Amino acid sequence: MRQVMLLQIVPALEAVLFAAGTDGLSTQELAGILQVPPHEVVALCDELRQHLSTRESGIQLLEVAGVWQLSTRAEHAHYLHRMTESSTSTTLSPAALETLAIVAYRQPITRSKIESIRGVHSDRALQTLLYRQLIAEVGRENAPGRPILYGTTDHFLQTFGLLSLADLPELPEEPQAEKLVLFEQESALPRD
Amino acid sequence: MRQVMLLQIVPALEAVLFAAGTDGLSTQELAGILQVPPHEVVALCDELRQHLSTRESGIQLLEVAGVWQLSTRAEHAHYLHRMTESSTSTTLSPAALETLAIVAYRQPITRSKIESIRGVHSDRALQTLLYRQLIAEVGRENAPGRPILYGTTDHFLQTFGLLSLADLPELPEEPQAEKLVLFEQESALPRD
Amino acid sequence: MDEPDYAIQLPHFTGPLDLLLHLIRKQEMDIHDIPIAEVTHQYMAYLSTMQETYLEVASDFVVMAATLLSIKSRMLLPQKATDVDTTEEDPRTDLVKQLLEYEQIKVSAEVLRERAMERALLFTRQPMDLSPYASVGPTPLVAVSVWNLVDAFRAIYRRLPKETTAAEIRTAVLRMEDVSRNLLERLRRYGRCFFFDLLQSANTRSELVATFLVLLELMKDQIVQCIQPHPLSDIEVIYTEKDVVSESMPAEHHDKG
Repeated sequence: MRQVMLLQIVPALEAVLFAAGTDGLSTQELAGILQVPPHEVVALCDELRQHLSTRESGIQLLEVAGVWQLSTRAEHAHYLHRMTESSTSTTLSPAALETLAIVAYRQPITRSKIESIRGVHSDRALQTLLYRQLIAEVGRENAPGRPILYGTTDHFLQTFGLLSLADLPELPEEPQAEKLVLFEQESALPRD
Repeated sequence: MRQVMLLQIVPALEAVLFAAGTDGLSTQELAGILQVPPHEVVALCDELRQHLSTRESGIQLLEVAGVWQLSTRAEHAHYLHRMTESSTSTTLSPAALETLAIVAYRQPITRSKIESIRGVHSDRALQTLLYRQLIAEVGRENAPGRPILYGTTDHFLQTFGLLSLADLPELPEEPQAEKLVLFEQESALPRD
Repeated sequence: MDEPDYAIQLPHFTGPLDLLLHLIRKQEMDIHDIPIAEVTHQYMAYLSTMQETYLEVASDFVVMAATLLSIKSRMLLPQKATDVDTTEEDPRTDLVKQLLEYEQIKVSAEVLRERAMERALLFTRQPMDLSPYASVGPTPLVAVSVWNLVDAFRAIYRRLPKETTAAEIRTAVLRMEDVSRNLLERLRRYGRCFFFDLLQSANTRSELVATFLVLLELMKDQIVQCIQPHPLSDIEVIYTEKDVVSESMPAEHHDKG
C-alpha cells in the first residue's frame, strides 16, 4: 500500500527535477519538497530512472556530485548541435541588449535584480549573453541562496570597443517620472 | 517503414524541447533541427504528447505563443511552489487587467480610446503593462498628434497560455439592439 | 453576496463605470432602462464618502457625476406621451452603450485573470546552456555600438511604472529609513569600500541623493569614516562599527527638512 502511494509521487519528482533545470536538486532538498524521508527519495529516483529508460524518453536522470539532475542523452547530441547553429545570429535581441545594458551599468548584479529592473523574466537573455561570453559569473552575493552575480567580460569590452568599464558613456540624465509623462516623444540622444 | 523511422525521432524531439526550456521551439525550427517536413513535426508532437500522457510523465507538451514547449502539470503546482521562491510575476491589479483586456480585444488602440472605454485615466495601468511587457507600442495612429498605438506582446500570449491572438476567449455576447425594443412598452421614454 | 444596502463598503472601484455598473447590477436595475434619478442619488452618496478618503482619484468620478446629473435634468424635461416615433434620442443611450461595452471588458478581464492563474500553475525550465554543443564560438556581433546599450537603458527607464516614483515622493521619510537600513547592512558586510561602489546600487536620482544624505548623516554620527587619499580620487568609506543599535535611524533627522 505504502509502495503504491510512493509510486504516485514519481511524476511529481519528474516535474520538480524538470523545473529545477541545470542546478538539479540534492536528496535532502527533494525530501523536503516531496515530503518523504531521504532514503525513499533515492528509491523514487531509481524508479524514475527506470521509467525514463523503459519508455525510451529523450531525457535521463543523472546523479552528479550528490545532486539529481535531468539531462538529454548523448545520442541526441547532434540535434542539440544543430540547435546552436540555427540560433546563432549576428545581432542581439532587444531583450538581450537591455539585459546587457543593466549588467554593464549595474554590475555586479544578480538575476533577480535584473528582473526587477526589467519587469520580466530574463533567463533567456542571460543565457544568450553567457553563451556569447559578453557576461560571466563574477561571484556570489552574500545573501540567502547565495545568488550568482553577473558582470561583463573582456570580450564585452572588445565587442563594444571600450578600453575599460570607466570608458562606458555616462547615462543620460535620469528621466524622472515627471519627465516620462511630459516627454512621451522619443528625444534624440546626443551622439559624440 | 517510414512511420517507424519517424517514431524513432520522438525521443530526439523530447530532448530538443527539453533543452529549449522556456523558449520553446516553433514548428519551423523543429523541422530544421529534426530534418523532417513541418507537417510531420506536428504529427511527432502529437505522438510525444500522447507518450507523455500514457506513461504518466510529470511533464507535458504545450503549444503556446506559436511555439512548442514542455512544462509541468497543474496538479504538481504545490510541489513546485515549495521549490521556487515566489516568482517575480505578482498578480495584476483589476485596473491593469481591465486595460489589458481592452488592448487585447481592441488592438491596436490609443490611450485615449482605452480611457474612453474605461471611463477613467489609465496612465498608470498602461505604464505597468508596458513595464511588465504585456503590451508594447506597435505604431502611431494617423491622426492629429500621431498618438501611440498599443498592442499585446508574445509575452502576453505566454502569460495567458494562448497559442495566438485568435485563441483569445470570445467576448461575452453583447446584448443586441433588438432587446432594447422589448422594454419599449414599459418605458414612457421614446426610443430611436 | 446579499448585502442589504448599497455601495459604500466597497471602496475599490477601478473607475466611475465600474461603480455605476455595480450599483445597477446590485439593485437588479434594467441596464437598458436605468432609473436615472435613483442611480444618481446612490452614485452621489458613494462619491461623497469617497471624496473624504480618496481625493486624488475623484476627478474621473466627478465627471461621471456631472454626466448623470445632466442626463437626469434632460429626462425631466416634459415629453409628449404620444411621441413614440420621435427622432429625439434617449439621453441615456450613450451611457448605456458605454456601460455595456465596459461590462463586456470587465468580464473578459476576469476570464483573462483566470487563464493567467491556470497558466501560473505550469512551470517550465531555464533553457539549457548549449555552448558545449556549439562547434565554433558564436558568430561575432555586427553593428552594435555602445550607444545601443545607452538606448537600451533609456528604454527601460521609459517603461518603469510611474508609481515607483510617485510613492517615493509621498513617503520620503519611509524611503530614507529603507535607504539607511540598506546602506548600513552593506557597510557592515563590506567593512570598507569605495564611495562610488556604494552609490552604484542607486537606481534613480532621488535614491542617489537619499544614499548620499544618509552617508553624510552616518559620518556625522561617526558610524562611518571617509578617506580621500588625493584630491579627486575615489573616496573610501570605512565602517567603524559604532552603531550598536542595529536599526538606528539617522534618517529621522531629515523628515523636517
